Amino acid sequence: MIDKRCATIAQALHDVHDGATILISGFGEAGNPTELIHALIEQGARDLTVVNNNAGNGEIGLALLLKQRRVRKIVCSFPRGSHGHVFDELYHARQIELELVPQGTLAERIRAAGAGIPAFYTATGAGTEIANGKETRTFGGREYLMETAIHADFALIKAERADRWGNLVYNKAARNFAPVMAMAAATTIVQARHVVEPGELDPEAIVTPSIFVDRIVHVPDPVRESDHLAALDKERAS
Amino acid sequence: MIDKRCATIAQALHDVHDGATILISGFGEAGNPTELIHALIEQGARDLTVVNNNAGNGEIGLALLLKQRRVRKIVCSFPRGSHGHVFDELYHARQIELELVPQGTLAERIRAAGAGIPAFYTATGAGTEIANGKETRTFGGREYLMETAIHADFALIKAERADRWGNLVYNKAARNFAPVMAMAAATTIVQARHVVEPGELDPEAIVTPSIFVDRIVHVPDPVRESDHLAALDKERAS
Amino acid sequence: MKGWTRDEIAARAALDIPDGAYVNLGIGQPERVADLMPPDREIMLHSENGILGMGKAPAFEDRDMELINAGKKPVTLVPGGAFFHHADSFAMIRGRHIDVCILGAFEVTCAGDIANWSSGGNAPPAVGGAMDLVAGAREVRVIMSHRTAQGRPKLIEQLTLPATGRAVVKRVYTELAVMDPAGDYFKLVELAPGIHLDALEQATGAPVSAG
Amino acid sequence: MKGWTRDEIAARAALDIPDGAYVNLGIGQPERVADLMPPDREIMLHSENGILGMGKAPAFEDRDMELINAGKKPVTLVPGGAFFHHADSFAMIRGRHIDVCILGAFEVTCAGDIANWSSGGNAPPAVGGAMDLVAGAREVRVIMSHRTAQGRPKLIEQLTLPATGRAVVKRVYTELAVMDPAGDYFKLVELAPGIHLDALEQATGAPVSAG
Repeated sequence: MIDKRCATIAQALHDVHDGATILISGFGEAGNPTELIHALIEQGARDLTVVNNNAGNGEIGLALLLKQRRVRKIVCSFPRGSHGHVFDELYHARQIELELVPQGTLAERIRAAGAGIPAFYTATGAGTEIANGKETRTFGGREYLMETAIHADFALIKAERADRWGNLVYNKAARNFAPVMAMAAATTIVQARHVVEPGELDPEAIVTPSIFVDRIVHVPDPVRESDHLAALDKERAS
Repeated sequence: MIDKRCATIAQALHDVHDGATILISGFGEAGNPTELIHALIEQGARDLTVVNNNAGNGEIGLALLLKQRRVRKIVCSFPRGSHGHVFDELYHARQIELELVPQGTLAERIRAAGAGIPAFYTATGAGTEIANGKETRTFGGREYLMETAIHADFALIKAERADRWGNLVYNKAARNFAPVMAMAAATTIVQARHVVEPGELDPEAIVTPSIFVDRIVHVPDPVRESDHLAALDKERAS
Repeated sequence: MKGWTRDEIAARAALDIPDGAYVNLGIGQPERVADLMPPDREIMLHSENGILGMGKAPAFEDRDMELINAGKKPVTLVPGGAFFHHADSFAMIRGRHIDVCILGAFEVTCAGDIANWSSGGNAPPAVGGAMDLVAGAREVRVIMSHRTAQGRPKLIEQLTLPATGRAVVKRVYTELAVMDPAGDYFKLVELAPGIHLDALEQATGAPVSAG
Repeated sequence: MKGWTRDEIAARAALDIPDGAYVNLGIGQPERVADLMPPDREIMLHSENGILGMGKAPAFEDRDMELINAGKKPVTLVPGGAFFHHADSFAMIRGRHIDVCILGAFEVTCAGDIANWSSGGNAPPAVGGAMDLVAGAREVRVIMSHRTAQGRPKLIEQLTLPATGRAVVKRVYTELAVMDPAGDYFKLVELAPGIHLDALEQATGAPVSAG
């Protein structure tokens, strides 16, 4: 019988190796797999390359992973935020490498990896600094950049519901990067608020089919980043 | 108020011009917009380029459009079938042009058009006749072909449910090419079994968001191609 | 020199959005456009992070941090809205399905070049979806102040800041005027009340043509 | 020369499919593999036209022509199955998510080249998803008869028919043997009962190595 559920969160992350490339879902605080990231901190892997839209907020989740100096390089579109001091300090101290990728190009490069497309062309970034060092090509009189797939060793994503096969649905805008990240990693690890039996998810409404998922951890009541940030603000104000 | 519903099927197709490129959804008989195709036959446009996975069955829908000599060229992956005599005859008489595209490449070329990707690379077809005349390029030691987007003037697709904004859901394997075709055409025309009010479709389960849809026709009880084929077989046997 | 207020600029930009349009509004001042739409028009708001049909901000007690917009603020969903993933969301942008995108900008040139992602300081660079939007939306428009706080023109001939995109901006709304980048000059579409052409020319770092 | 029956070949191929695998089975003889899986294994069947979790054929009165497989025959969906569109379906294939694909073939070479889409006649060419599958599945295996009806070998050194893909086939199951393309020869994995190596060599159009 197929059962992708892991008994413990530690077990789900046991084989993350130093130097791994890890896709982490989330946009703002929606969809961040905070508990998986905290388990990754426990697990100990270092020298990581992390792909996420942002670069962490406050001192939780991705920001905490950064603070622990476990990330060599971050690939993201928007490494700024009202609570982005951890990344900021590392960046200014040149203690982290940044690859800045336009948001849509980031999503599409991840999808490309998942879909077996080694490279594609996009007009995004043509004529800008983003084009530096990239091949350009003209189609129909317009200039496009060649962008390549972003493959990863692991994806850490957050879902609303999962069944034991690994079919997933999400909650509202917490879907964001998770479906394409699930496609693009050799091993996709999911934290889900609810774990249900196969057949309970409507087959017409499954967003991530089970083929893209390797391991599932049940995290019924994930931390709310906004609570953490509010507490942080309060602490600083006092 | 936005209302993409058309009062008549003829109105939905009034501006299809001679020489148009038309995407037509469907795989086997699942998802064929047969009533839209019959309305296109009535409408009269000719010299068409049609993109569909197959090349029509029996003498209904796409096969009937072909039989009426309205299609100059067909782009498809599998122009054969147990009831494919109409295409066969035209093909052998050199009265129709065929562009054969592997099925996954066909789907991806259509998606690329919808996603603003002018070209991408795929290993599908490398080292085969499909590669003839195509640019090849090596990534990571493997040979890939460059494939280009298939843009279209119109898409004719079949959905299960639509709301007046044009959000769509499909029925089972009748989904097939429709979502990517809806993305890739300048004008997307939908025949839907059910038309509902905005808000009736679950926003988490909408497959084609309304942005990709231009016109909706309510066809509550579409013809079943299998009934037509069974009748055709009976007629021939007698 | 007064000209339009910020809300008047947003309302003027709203006037140009056709009924039924799919619209992406940048963070900040462009967001006001949604609140100032003429009442006879129904538009559908897109947010990069996978929402079509964004509604107004919820009451504080109703906010859901898994229903936020591209600016990471809580929003709501209108009936007929839909959720989708990031690649699909940017397929809408890159694939030219967004009818109108209204952004803020640091600089816009008469050739339609725009700079709005990097102010050239030493903060970490952050581009977000700006480059995708300017490259992909069918019609890119900008709401901005005509000059910097120091009085330097922001509508100019050549960008001084890093470009977000080239030859993409079709219309600019400022407190002084509505103008269209037209190659080597800005074409005047409308002057704000009380603003004279020579004052506009003075405030603009590129030729302006009223004809 | 007898060797394995068609069902025995399918059962032998089924033996090589690990528990929990995502599997695509070609139309015809490969479809039998699903019915002959060892009872202790749960596998998930993929169909190109947007189905994961295909179940057995329904009773005639229960058939739904909007729930058909890639061969256009009515099927069912198992609990835990899902529907998706064609681009997502081929992302699964092209992106190396399908663990095992078992196809039929006209010819396979010892280099792993396969011809299964065009018999070279004057029928219209039709490729379907065959080229995507051989290029994308993690493991491409073939079930085929060892020789043509005329007795010519179908396991050969060089394709005589148009290629579907090059250097992609990892294993071939015939009525005589299980063999792995190994470059300039076929590596014998298992002989069917009652078949001798020299008979196999005789029936094969390329070198066979038992070592």
